[in-house]
Amino acid sequence: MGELRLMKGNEALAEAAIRAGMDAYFGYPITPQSEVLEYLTREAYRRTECTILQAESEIASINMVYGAAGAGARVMTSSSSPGISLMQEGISYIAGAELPCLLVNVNRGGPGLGTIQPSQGDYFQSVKGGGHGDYRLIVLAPATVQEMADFVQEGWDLADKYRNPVLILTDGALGQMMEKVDLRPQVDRKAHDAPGWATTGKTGDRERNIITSLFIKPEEMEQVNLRLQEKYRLIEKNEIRVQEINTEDADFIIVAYGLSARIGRKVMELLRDEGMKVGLIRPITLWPYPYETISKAAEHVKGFLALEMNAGQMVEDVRLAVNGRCPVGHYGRMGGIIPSPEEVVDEIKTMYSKIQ
Amino acid sequence: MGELRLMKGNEALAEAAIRAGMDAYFGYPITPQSEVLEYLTREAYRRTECTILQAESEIASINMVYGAAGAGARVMTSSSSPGISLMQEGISYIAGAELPCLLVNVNRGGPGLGTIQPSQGDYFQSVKGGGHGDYRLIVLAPATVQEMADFVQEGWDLADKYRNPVLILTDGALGQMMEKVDLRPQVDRKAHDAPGWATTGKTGDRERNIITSLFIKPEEMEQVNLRLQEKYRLIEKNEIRVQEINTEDADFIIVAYGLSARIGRKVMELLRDEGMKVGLIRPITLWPYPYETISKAAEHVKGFLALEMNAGQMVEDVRLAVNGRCPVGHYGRMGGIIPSPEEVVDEIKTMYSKIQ
Amino acid sequence: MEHNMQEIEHHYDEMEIICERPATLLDARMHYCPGCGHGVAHRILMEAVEELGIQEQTIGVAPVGCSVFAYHYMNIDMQEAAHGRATAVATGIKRCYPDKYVFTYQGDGDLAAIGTGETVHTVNRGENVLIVFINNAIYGMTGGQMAPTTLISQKTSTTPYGREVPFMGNPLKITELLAQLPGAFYVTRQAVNTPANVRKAKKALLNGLKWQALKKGTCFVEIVSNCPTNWGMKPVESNQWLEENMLPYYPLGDMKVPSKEELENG
Amino acid sequence: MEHNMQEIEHHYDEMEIICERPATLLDARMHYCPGCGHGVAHRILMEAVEELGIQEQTIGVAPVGCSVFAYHYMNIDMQEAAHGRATAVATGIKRCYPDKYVFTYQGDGDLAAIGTGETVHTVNRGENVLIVFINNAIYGMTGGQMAPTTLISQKTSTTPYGREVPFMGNPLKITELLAQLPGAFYVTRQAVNTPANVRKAKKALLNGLKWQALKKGTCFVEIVSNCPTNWGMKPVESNQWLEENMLPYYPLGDMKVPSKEELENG
Amino acid sequence: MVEEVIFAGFGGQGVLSMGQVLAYSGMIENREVCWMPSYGPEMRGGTANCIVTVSSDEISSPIIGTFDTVVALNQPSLDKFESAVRPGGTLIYDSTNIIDPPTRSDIDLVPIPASEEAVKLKNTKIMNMIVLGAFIAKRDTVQIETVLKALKQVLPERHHHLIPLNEQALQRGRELANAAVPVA
Amino acid sequence: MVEEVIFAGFGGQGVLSMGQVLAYSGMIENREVCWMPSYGPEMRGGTANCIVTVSSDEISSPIIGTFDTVVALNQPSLDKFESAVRPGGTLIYDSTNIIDPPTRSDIDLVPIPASEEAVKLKNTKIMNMIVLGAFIAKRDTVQIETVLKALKQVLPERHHHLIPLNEQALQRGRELANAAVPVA
Amino acid sequence: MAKIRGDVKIDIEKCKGCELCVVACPQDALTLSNEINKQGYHYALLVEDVCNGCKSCALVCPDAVITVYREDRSGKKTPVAEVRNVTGDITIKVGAEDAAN
Amino acid sequence: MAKIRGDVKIDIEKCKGCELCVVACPQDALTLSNEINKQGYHYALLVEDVCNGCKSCALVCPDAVITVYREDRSGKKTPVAEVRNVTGDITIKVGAEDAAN
Ligand SMILES: Cc1ncc(C[n+]2csc(CCOP(=O)(O)OP(=O)(O)O)c2C)c(N)n1
Ligand SMILES: Cc1ncc(C[n+]2csc(CCOP(=O)(O)OP(=O)(O)O)c2C)c(N)n1
Ligand code: SF4
Ligand code: SF4
Ligand code: SF4
Ligand code: SF4
Ligand code: SF4
Ligand code: SF4
Ligand SMILES: [Mg+2]
Ligand SMILES: [Mg+2]
Repeated sequence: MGELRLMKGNEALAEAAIRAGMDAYFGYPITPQSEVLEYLTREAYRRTECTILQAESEIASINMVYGAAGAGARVMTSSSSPGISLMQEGISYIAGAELPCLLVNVNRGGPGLGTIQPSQGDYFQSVKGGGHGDYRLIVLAPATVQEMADFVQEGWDLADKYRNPVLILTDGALGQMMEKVDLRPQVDRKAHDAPGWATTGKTGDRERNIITSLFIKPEEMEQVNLRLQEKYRLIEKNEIRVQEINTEDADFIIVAYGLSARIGRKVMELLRDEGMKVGLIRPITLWPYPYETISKAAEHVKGFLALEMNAGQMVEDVRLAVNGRCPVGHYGRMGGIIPSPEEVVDEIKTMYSKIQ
Repeated sequence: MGELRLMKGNEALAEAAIRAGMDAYFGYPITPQSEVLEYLTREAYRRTECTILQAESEIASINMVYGAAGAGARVMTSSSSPGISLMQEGISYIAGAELPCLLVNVNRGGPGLGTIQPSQGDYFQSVKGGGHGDYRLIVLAPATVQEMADFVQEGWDLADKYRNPVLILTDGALGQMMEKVDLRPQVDRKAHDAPGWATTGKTGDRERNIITSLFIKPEEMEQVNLRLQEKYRLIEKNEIRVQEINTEDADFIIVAYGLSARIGRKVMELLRDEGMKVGLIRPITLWPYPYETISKAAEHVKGFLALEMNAGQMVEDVRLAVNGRCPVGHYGRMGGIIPSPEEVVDEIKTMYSKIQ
Repeated sequence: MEHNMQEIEHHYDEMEIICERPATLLDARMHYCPGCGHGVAHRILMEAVEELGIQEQTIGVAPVGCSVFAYHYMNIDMQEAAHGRATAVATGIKRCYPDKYVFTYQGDGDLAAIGTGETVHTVNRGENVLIVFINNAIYGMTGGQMAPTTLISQKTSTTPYGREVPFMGNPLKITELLAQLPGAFYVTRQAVNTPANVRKAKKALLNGLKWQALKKGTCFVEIVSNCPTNWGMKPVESNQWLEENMLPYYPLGDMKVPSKEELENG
Repeated sequence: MEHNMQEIEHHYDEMEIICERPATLLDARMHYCPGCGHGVAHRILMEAVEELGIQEQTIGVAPVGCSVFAYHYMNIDMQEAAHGRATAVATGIKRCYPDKYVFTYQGDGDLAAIGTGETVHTVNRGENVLIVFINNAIYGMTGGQMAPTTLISQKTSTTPYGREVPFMGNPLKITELLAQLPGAFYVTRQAVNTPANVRKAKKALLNGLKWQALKKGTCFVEIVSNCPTNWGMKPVESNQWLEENMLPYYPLGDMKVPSKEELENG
Repeated sequence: MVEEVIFAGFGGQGVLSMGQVLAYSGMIENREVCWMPSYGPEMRGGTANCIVTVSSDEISSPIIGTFDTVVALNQPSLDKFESAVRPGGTLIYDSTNIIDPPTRSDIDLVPIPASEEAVKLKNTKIMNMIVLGAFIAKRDTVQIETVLKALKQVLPERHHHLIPLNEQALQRGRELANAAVPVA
Repeated sequence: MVEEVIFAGFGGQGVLSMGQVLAYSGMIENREVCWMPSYGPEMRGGTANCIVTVSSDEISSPIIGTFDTVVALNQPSLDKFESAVRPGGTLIYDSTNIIDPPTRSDIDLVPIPASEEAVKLKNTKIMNMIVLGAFIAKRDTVQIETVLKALKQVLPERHHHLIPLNEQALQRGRELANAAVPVA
Repeated sequence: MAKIRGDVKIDIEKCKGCELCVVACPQDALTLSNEINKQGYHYALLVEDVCNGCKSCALVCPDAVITVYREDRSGKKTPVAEVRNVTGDITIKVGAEDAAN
Repeated sequence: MAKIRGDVKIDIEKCKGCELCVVACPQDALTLSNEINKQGYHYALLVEDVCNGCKSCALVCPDAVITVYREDRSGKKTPVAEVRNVTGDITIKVGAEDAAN
């Protein structure tokens, strides 16, 4: 085990990035994630001589990420909802050009300028594709400051393994709050060198490398799309991560991710105390989504509740997994409000009584 | 009836906008929809003195639309996939500020720069929300050049009725191809004047008007979100549009929209000729989605096939509607390729044989 | 000096008011930090609107920045623009209402970083709007990050060791750039740190607003301002720092003024 | 003149090649229209890379525009950037590989319209890259719409009655603006319409590339070019039109050149 | 009744407009019609084509892979689309600039020395109308009278003086088509 | 065991850091801890607060509406959060600048003349530590020794000379708390 | 007398105690109170009877809480202003009290 | 003889017949063929034996299809170039044929 600290989620993420041997970070300030850039400008260059650049905008940031990733660098950007929306074209390009990189969305309440308080309103954008075209991001949803740190290294490893952008979808509360975090040791930046496909200069011993997402001929473009889809099937096969608590004997299951999963866990405990057999499924990868896990559970439970800080987004994936075998409810708060365990308990009780 | 012409879809849409009394258009060129701006610069100002401005970018365009709509103008922008991705922040703002306006996406193949050929790869972005936060666009999917024209006026009417942005989701083929179109008569621009909430200058007789999507207090923001959700429920109740062909006696149904629906219809005819009871459901509004219609049909059919020019997007909504009652297949081509009726016929036959 | 704090008798009713809060500025507590220049800029802008008697024809566009809530204070129709897009929003409004008075009010991050493209092209098109540019050399709202206008070696939360030119470039004099564009009709740099400067700044805003009627191009008024909070200074100090550090790099004065003829054959 | 087309005898093997396609330019048919300046610009840029012997250290960034396929022709590592973002992409590459040679190749729509913000800030940061700016006063790839650089009263598919200043503003001289920025190290405007100009333009590209090694700021080479197809002219006419209409408004020459000292203490 | 045809050639040969004239004619005869051009940068390559469908029923896809008739105005188009003619279909081509003529025996080959004829008619621009005349002769998709009506609609006023010339071209094309013998 | 507390006051009164010291102390005592600040432009208003949870079990929500303890360092905070104290909970406040004292009778009211005391200790900056001392006395969430350890960790080196003073302040706060009598 | 007399009315509850008016006053007639207002700020007060109505304080006041008066020669009154601008009684005996300590 | 002799080799299949080389040639040695190449363009041809190897044509050629030669004084050969640059035989008897008509 490494080094125990009390840190903000945003700072833990930034510290973890330095330790994971990040080569470059490009970003633009926005509440509630500015601490990432602030922490990095304080700490990163002096420690590993990596590049930390405050870009003129999120659009510049994501395209700098494109350039650096295309040159084989271990690169990251972070922002919050409105800034992530601005990056959608760039993200689609990155996915199309199959560039490994790490994106972070510290989700705040929308739509529009909205509020800077925590939200999970960007689920659809993250997992169904907010940009144009058929592409997928690998989406990791931390629920603790510890995971804010851990998922950085894991995110980059996944990105490199599949040449695919990885998104850490978190929220303002997880970004701003301080918790214990156990930090991993520093990785040497030299440890990883640029992959063979990267544009590092065409040496005599190889053909030139090209980073592009343009395939003007439909036949070609379709081949590219098919290759991407194949890759996505492979990722769905290999990389689903999910946490199950008390699902074996459960006859009712709460499905929640990130901050909501913490509430969900509390709700589960409260209801278990009252003798109700409630379980929790926490998707850790939002894409690929743990349809299987939920589907299996649907065999023996009486109902599900999707608990989200939005108007009902992930609940569609739960329904797709359950596929009509039992009722799937949704409980959500919006606008930056975190549901209290008590209100969810009541919600489940009423739903439960209907099911009986 | 109006005036019969042979027109490109893009031009029919532009002509219809002029006739619908458009006050302003802001846009940026992109294949395959540049004809909209080109046609308007030729025709519009001289005929109705409306504003036609080529902006410096799609981001400028969508924010000009925001300003004009906020001032009560009947305004439109159009683009194609990458350009629409760039507009996601602006669209989220427009939805949050509840500004009525018309957006047009002449869908091309993605991800990234992709291809300029027709595609339906932006379905998720359009209906689930490509931007941040919980919001909805009313999405109209024309299948003919005639509808490219008709949906302009209808789109604006819906936008005004609900103070909500409306998106016409079409594709490169419908934009570029010429068909007969029956044009409606010219509407007088003076016919509609700015609504009371618009920022047209604070007269002594009223409080100042403010257009904003910012509600910093979570409690306030949640109220705004709840109001929006209420509105969305109302739209779902009132505005679903769907076309059903041969569904009564069908034991298998093709679900397809836009260009795919034309292929689907042909497929249906070919299969009917072979004595198979195949029907077609064509969602015209992609949001609100005709879950009900599909759900009803699920009562008596053996299976569904979602036919799309993408890797499988709308099929999720079909599954949500069918909710496990019978198998739902998907057939799609990507990268700008339009499926041929023949290949779909084969697909359905194999699927059909499995079902039996 | 030590004041012997004896009570003062007031005879307001025997006197006349010669200076008061303008009616165009709502009587609400502003959320700005103590001593923040935004408050002064708001007031003189609204005084200008009041004096020109154009409250009913004026539409303002608020930015994303500390002045995001300008519409809570200015008693006119207003729109809240996305970060950096205020001039595009203003273009949308003005093109539909060419005879109204439209202004944007933007910070340095909003106008000169993320909004650079919109700013340059709005001025290049010569949109007949007033752009009010509050340059406080920092991102105030988000907690004091580097702005394009942050001075060399100035410490901010994202330049903890000071702005280093090789990495972050030089402070951007966007106003000088914009003055080069034929679309610009009136371009000036002002400040609000002293009574005299406040008077001049207000005059500039008056011109910027009223000259819209001529439809001869964009009026651009930069106001060099402070951010006591993120500069980490008391308001009074901050104005001194502004005087000693900002003004030398951002000298006050007109960069482009309409000629007599231009103003006459309006 | 009337040529009496008698057959010419060639004795290539007795002669030496004094001018040929550079090895850095792949032997592929270019998709450009007949007489398009992009082809010349491609060739001299690749000649410069070859002559400097930096093919192995050079990374190019292609724009979205007719030159989107530059990477089909240039035999170096290349990235295809999103429309307008080439300089941001180049920044990303260069910041990770400060010792490589990085250039962008962009059209006027790409660099001066949608990419304005990235262009201005890349130069303001003084990124040590070469920006090659092909100004043909039009959007070539998308079929001839107005560009920021389209001339006054020039007809395009979106200015069917000619560019009107009151509505669309003046042609944007972005190169002049960028030359004002301290981050700019070398700024020049060239053309490729005559043999002499081609020679000069190539020299400029040579300098723009090799001066990156000094790490003293951005090199920016504008090349005034043609678009016979969308100008609706034969290639030869188009070069005449360029000479008579573009060059008066976009005069050729250096706008910012490094001093002897700057070049020496590299 | 349905006719699916592709017109292909170099840019500037007027392939797009001949397709439009056909589509417009079909419209006048109350058919369902659809005209779909190739678009985008491939045009930079100098080639252009359009697919026209004239039908008595609703038209499904505007873009198809095989055709009742292929009209090829240059060698590349001929090479590219010869194989796309449906068995029993028709391949009409400008024989003037063709080096390798088509070889299929299961389709009707119609060589038309259109460019040559156009020169004789002293206006190379109407080459496409000669070919269209041939098309009309071979495939009775629309009446030649309708095509003349359509021309009036499609041509901008300022070009109406060219209508007689176009008529002449259409007629000449028809004669050539009826006289045409495959070179194969 | 779980303690949920909110520290609220004006910016500059050190509410955020006193919360951090508590959280850090909890961590040293191997508790689960969570510190959540109010953030964003509302800070412009001049007020600041943070919620600290110290618990023996996993912590669910970092943001909650009612508290075991409310620590209010000014009138607005007192007005805003008095009602948020759970019945039987504790309300600690700086009585120096309070005009309208709290009125609830179902909770433990602990007025501490912290600002006044800080002046006496010749350093207004340590007012927050006096209050924290009171908190520790009233709610045995963490040991005062632990808090002193935590201080060493939280304070930057250059301020370590202030630790004795802070210790003094904590002790003083404890005394005051034990002596405190509600004004109500 | 010859000297022009002026006076100021300060909305102390909205005052944020930034002190800009204090330093701007050429007559050094203003200072910050020892007490704080509900917002927690030491507010500005007129403490010397030497105001000449030069407006400097009002011009630099970011919160627009200063109304400036001049001895009335025209006899014109504008009571509206007062109604709109003043909350609470602004003559407070801070100085005096202080002196008492 | 004194006059410097030059020559050009044109890759006619890649030539797009833009004619820029023709107008650029100070010796007026080039013209466009009457025939078209596979791309459909009338390609450039050297038709007067007056080339002095000034390179003007090659400099302005957008498709980089012109290789310029000079009478060899050094005796140096660079055959690689030819291999890389030439497709098909470029001496075609267009002129001659034409004359025949
Ligand atoms: C798209 C987007 N990016 C970033 C932000 C976060 N943000 C809000 S204000 C601001 C900059 C504020 O600085 P400035 O424009 O100088 O205004 P000031 O607060 O200094 O007056 C930023 C980066 C945002 N709201 N939206
Ligand atoms: C985001 C986005 N918007 C618009 C387009 C469409 N588009 C492609 S190239 C181009 C402009 C081309 O003009 P220019 O940059 O001048 O290059 P040129 O073709 O003239 O060399 C445009 C608008 C796009 N591909 N992506
Ligand atoms: S943060 Fe700075 S700019 Fe914002 S209100 Fe406070 S002082 Fe003013
Ligand atoms: S369209 Fe214009 S710019 Fe593009 S290749 Fe053709 S001539 Fe060149
Ligand atoms: S300037 Fe205004 S806010 Fe500041 S102290 Fe004076 S009166 Fe108060
Ligand atoms: S009006 Fe002038 S003299 Fe009177 S208080 Fe204000 S600044 Fe001082
Ligand atoms: S090298 Fe010079 S002389 Fe020879 S053909 Fe070319 S241009 Fe003419
Ligand atoms: S310049 Fe090149 S492409 Fe153009 S005609 Fe001459 S050889 Fe052919
Ligand atoms: Mg600022
Ligand atoms: Mg161009």
